[in-house]
Amino acid sequence: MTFDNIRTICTTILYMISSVLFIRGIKLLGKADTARKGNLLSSVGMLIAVVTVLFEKEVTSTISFGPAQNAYIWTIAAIALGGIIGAVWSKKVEMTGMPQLVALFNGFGGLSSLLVALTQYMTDKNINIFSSIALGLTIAIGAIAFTGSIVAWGKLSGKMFKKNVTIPAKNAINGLLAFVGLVGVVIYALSIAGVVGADIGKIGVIIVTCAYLVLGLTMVVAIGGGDMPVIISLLNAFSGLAAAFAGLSISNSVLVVSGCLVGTSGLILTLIMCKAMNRTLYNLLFGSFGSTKKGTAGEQKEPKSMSVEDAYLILEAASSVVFIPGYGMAVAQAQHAVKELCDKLEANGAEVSFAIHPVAGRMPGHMNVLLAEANVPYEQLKTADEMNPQMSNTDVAIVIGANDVVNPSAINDESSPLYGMPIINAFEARTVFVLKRGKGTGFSGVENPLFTNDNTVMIYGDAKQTVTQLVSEFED
Amino acid sequence: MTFDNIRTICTTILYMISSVLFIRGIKLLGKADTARKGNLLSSVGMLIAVVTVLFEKEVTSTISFGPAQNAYIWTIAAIALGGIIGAVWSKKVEMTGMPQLVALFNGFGGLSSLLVALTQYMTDKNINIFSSIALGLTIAIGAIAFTGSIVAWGKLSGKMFKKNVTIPAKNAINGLLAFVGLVGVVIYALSIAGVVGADIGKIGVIIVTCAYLVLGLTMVVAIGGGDMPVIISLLNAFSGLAAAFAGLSISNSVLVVSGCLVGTSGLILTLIMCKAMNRTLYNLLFGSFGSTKKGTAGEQKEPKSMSVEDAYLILEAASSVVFIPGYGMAVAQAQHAVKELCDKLEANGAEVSFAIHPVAGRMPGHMNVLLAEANVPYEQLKTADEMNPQMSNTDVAIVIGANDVVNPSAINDESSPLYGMPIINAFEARTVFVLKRGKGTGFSGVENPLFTNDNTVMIYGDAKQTVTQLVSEFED
Amino acid sequence: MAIGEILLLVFVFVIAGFLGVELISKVPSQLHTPLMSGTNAISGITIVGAISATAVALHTDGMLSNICGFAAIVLATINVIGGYMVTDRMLGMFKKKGDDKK
Amino acid sequence: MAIGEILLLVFVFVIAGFLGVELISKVPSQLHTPLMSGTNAISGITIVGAISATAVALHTDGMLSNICGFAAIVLATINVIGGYMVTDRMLGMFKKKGDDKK
Ligand SMILES: NC(=O)c1ccc[n+]([C@@H]2O[C@H](COP(=O)([O-])OP(=O)(O)OC[C@H]3O[C@@H](n4cnc5c(N)ncnc54)[C@H](OP(=O)(O)O)[C@@H]3O)[C@@H](O)[C@H]2O)c1
Ligand SMILES: NC(=O)c1ccc[n+]([C@@H]2O[C@H](COP(=O)([O-])OP(=O)(O)OC[C@H]3O[C@@H](n4cnc5c(N)ncnc54)[C@H](OP(=O)(O)O)[C@@H]3O)[C@@H](O)[C@H]2O)c1
Repeated sequence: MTFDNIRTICTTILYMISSVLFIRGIKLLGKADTARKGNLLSSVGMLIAVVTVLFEKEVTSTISFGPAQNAYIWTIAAIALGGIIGAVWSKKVEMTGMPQLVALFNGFGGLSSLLVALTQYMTDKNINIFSSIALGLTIAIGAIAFTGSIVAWGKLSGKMFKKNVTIPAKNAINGLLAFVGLVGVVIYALSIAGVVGADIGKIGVIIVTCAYLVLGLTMVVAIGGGDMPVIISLLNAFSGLAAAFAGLSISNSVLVVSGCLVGTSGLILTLIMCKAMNRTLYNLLFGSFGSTKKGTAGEQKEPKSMSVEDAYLILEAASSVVFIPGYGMAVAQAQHAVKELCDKLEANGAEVSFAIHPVAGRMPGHMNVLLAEANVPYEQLKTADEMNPQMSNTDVAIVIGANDVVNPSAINDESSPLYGMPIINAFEARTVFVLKRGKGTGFSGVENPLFTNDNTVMIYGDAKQTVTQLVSEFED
Repeated sequence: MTFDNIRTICTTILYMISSVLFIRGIKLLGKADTARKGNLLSSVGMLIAVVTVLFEKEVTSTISFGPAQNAYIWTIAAIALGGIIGAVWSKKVEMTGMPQLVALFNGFGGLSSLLVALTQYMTDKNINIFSSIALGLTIAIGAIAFTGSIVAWGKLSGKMFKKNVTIPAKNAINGLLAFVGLVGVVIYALSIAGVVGADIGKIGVIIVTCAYLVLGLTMVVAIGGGDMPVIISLLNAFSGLAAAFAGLSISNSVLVVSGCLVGTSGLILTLIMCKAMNRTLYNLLFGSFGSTKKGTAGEQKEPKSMSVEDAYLILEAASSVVFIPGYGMAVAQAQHAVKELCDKLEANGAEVSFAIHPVAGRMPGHMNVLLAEANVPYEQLKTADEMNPQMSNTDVAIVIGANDVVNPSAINDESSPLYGMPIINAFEARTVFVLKRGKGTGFSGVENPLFTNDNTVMIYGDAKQTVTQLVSEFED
Repeated sequence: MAIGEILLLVFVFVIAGFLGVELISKVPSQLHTPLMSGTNAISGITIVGAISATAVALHTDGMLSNICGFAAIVLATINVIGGYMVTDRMLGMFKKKGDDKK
Repeated sequence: MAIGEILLLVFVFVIAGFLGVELISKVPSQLHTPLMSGTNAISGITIVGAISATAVALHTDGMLSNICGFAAIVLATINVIGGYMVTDRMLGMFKKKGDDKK
């Protein structure tokens, strides 16, 4: 057996081990108890894969070159640079900023695959038709994942593209871009097959790169910010696919396996998330956002409001209370105060639970994280499905900085952009307290008819302050 | 692109399609609604795979040979022969005979893999070390699947090996056989590597063949017939693995994929079945069966018995009745009569349900099939877990030809071979009717203390007759 | 066979193994027998190997290998045809229930 | 690259795809974000391709390809390191709950 054969065997076995670690990692990530271990396993798999590639022939053979062309020096420099940037960003991000950071990272991953394909295009002289098609698709998918993720990041962080741009004939334009890009791939493949010249092939590569970079932009820019978590998940699946195609084009098995795993598991996760928001992926991608009406503007009643003292009297008499937290609780960092109020109410004999909407806040699980931080026991956190049937037997529902997730238009106003989203039926409670600072709308920008209901009482002010005042009323 | 390249591409794509059909097929087989469709899909996959191999180079190149060496003639003849045998057997088997037929088929599959490996051994001149190891393992696993399945078939059909042979130092002998066989594989691989001569390699092949043929026998012959369904499932996983290794040795992807799918899904199914019978796989394979005691032989009370007329009077007064069917109902083909009795009881105002034990009868799901045939609605069939908590509120439990699955020794007699198996707690009912022909024991051969309980009444006679008489009592 | 191909086959083997584990999770007990029998039919895929090995054997002299190959095809076919038919019969029995339910 | 190897890679691709589908089934909604972020880190596996492509680029002249490759490694590393760390931080927050529960 030659040295090269032994090398191939060893590297393949190591890649296999790392693929298995990714498989186990993804599996464990899907369960609450084991998720952290799953993440650890998959990072070990990544480490093994990176170390392994350093022993591949094309890398080791650069040892003999001067330092300016030694792959180890380049690689270590690049990893050090990237590692520091990644570590710093992920350390200093706040919780509410996490989804957009994930989007940004994902964009980098897509761009990286795109650059890998371009580098291979520029240097690989022995490319065959098959690899050329894979290379073209890597460019396409990497590009769309890149610009799409950047737009998603901009929308979520509020830095860019905040407005939902309405592109006329969106689907036609996007379809055209997708088609033109694929023509570029075909042109490039034909140049490799020798049917057309290398210059024309170059044009093909440029076409696909540009078309899909633009496509990522036009596709995502027209989608509302509320749908961004789903879009990020979809783009994540894309960047996995891009890695898989890059693997096909440079013929690397671990890229193929793990990229494809991410691609399909990401797609499934996307569908699961769509279902939680009662959207279809088709509607989200191809539906027109333009028809947004700001609710029925007709009879605009003025919401009633109440002082904290009066609210206290009602709360004291309540025997069942449901908290419905939303993004405002996160902004006000009111979770600890809420927990205190919960304790007071329980000491007062009331039955207290929390109704957690799957998309309350700005990322899935946002409320769970905050309330866990404030030591609210897991058993008290109920899902919308568990809570809604009991809502009509609830004395007081306290909506803390939530808005869209309790908007009854989602149930009874077909013209509302929220229509069809499952909500928490706060309006069914005997009395509804809404704690918010003013008349601001929620993430979707849609007016909330709940606030003008007869059984709804607004308690204006920062959520944390209001709740703290309620707690001190109980203490007196 | 050469013709051979095009051929390789087409065959691989077809194999891929057939692998995907197997994957979907197995997935669908696991759900009640889609199981039949899953079986159909996987059979289409098989058809595609078989047609595809007929276009492989080694097959097409025999066209130029005379009829005596034309692969198509041989193949079609063999398929016709095997197809007829398979079709006839599967058509004429009775339901109770199905598990042993599956075992027999499985043995054939294992033997086929073994023969494939031997054929390749005799003819393939370009074999390398890797293939030789795969070939050796194919022989080993195919052999164990073959003899093991034949023994399982013999035990289940009662034709052979019915007695549980106790092999002294069973585990040591089996371990030795397994080890010796592996040494045979190594010897053969060494001969391919050129370390030892081809003659010695031949001895290696003979050693592994014989050792694992014997191992299949010694392993399974010592296991009780009641555990056979689990063993068949395990051997099924083995024959899948054998096919996968055969695929590795002749480098055929569809064999590798589908063989390995069967191997691991079979293993998981085995574990699921073990759990349903409250056994561990380890205990089943390596535990000693020798210590079987026939219950406590001490104070042997005589069971009380009752006439059908007296039983009728009790039944007429009962307001809740549970049927517990077992193998005897299948033997007596009493399911239709039971359904009639069930209708009479319900007309009489009683609440009737059926408690179905997972291993009642002679194959998993046996009772479900029979009662479905008799149009008992699905909702009336309860599992042991659902039924047991309500058993103490039941007026009459009617045990119809069941024995082991209602044997309380499984709960309270640690020395019983049944100890630990989940049972249906018939003994907790206010009155227990046991319908059986005489004093025969059940499958396990263990005495049943339930029969001598104070609240138990035997109604001797063929189950169908007894039930029919009860029905006519109701009609009068 | 190139070393790269062999290794990729092993890769396929490993991944297919994990897939097999995932495919079967919670199976109701009445499906145990059909599932066993259905996957048993799939393990008859060795028929593809048998046909290929027989064809190779027909290229060489030696009658023994031809006969071995022939027998391998026959046995695998019994496994395949019998396996699928028995499974279908079993599942057909369950079907009755569904029909009556609706 | 031999045609056989390419085809086997495609095979690996297909099976891994099915495995990916099976791996994720019922995920509680609070795990959606960490799962997304964790698989996002895995998609940084393109770092392996980036290192390999950069090494190939260093064999040729053309500075542009070297820089492209370098940038690819940097970006993929950010994705990998950042992705794993953010995921771990998120999951760490959930952990508190578990600790208190016990
Ligand atoms: N969870 C996710 O994955 C995710 C991701 C992206 C988008 N989204 C979208 O975000 C929305 C979530 O709904 P949501 O009900 O949780 O929040 P929301 O609809 O965005 O409403 C938040 C409300 O909190 C109030 N608020 C802000 N700061 C406050 C403070 N310091 N004290 C008290 N109140 C304060 C605001 O009203 P004032 O200004 O009047 O105080 C606002 O109406 C949904 O539309 C969802 O689709 C969710
Ligand atoms: N389901 C599976 O997958 C499977 C497979 C293989 C083995 N097993 C084993 O089979 C056993 C199943 O338990 P089981 O309780 O269903 O059955 P069992 O323990 O085998 O008992 C059957 C009883 O039915 C009576 N019987 C036979 N023919 C009858 C007739 N015509 N009329 C009335 N009674 C009749 C017999 O007593 P008489 O002779 O006195 O009438 C016998 O005691 C378990 O031990 C299980 O482990 C199960």
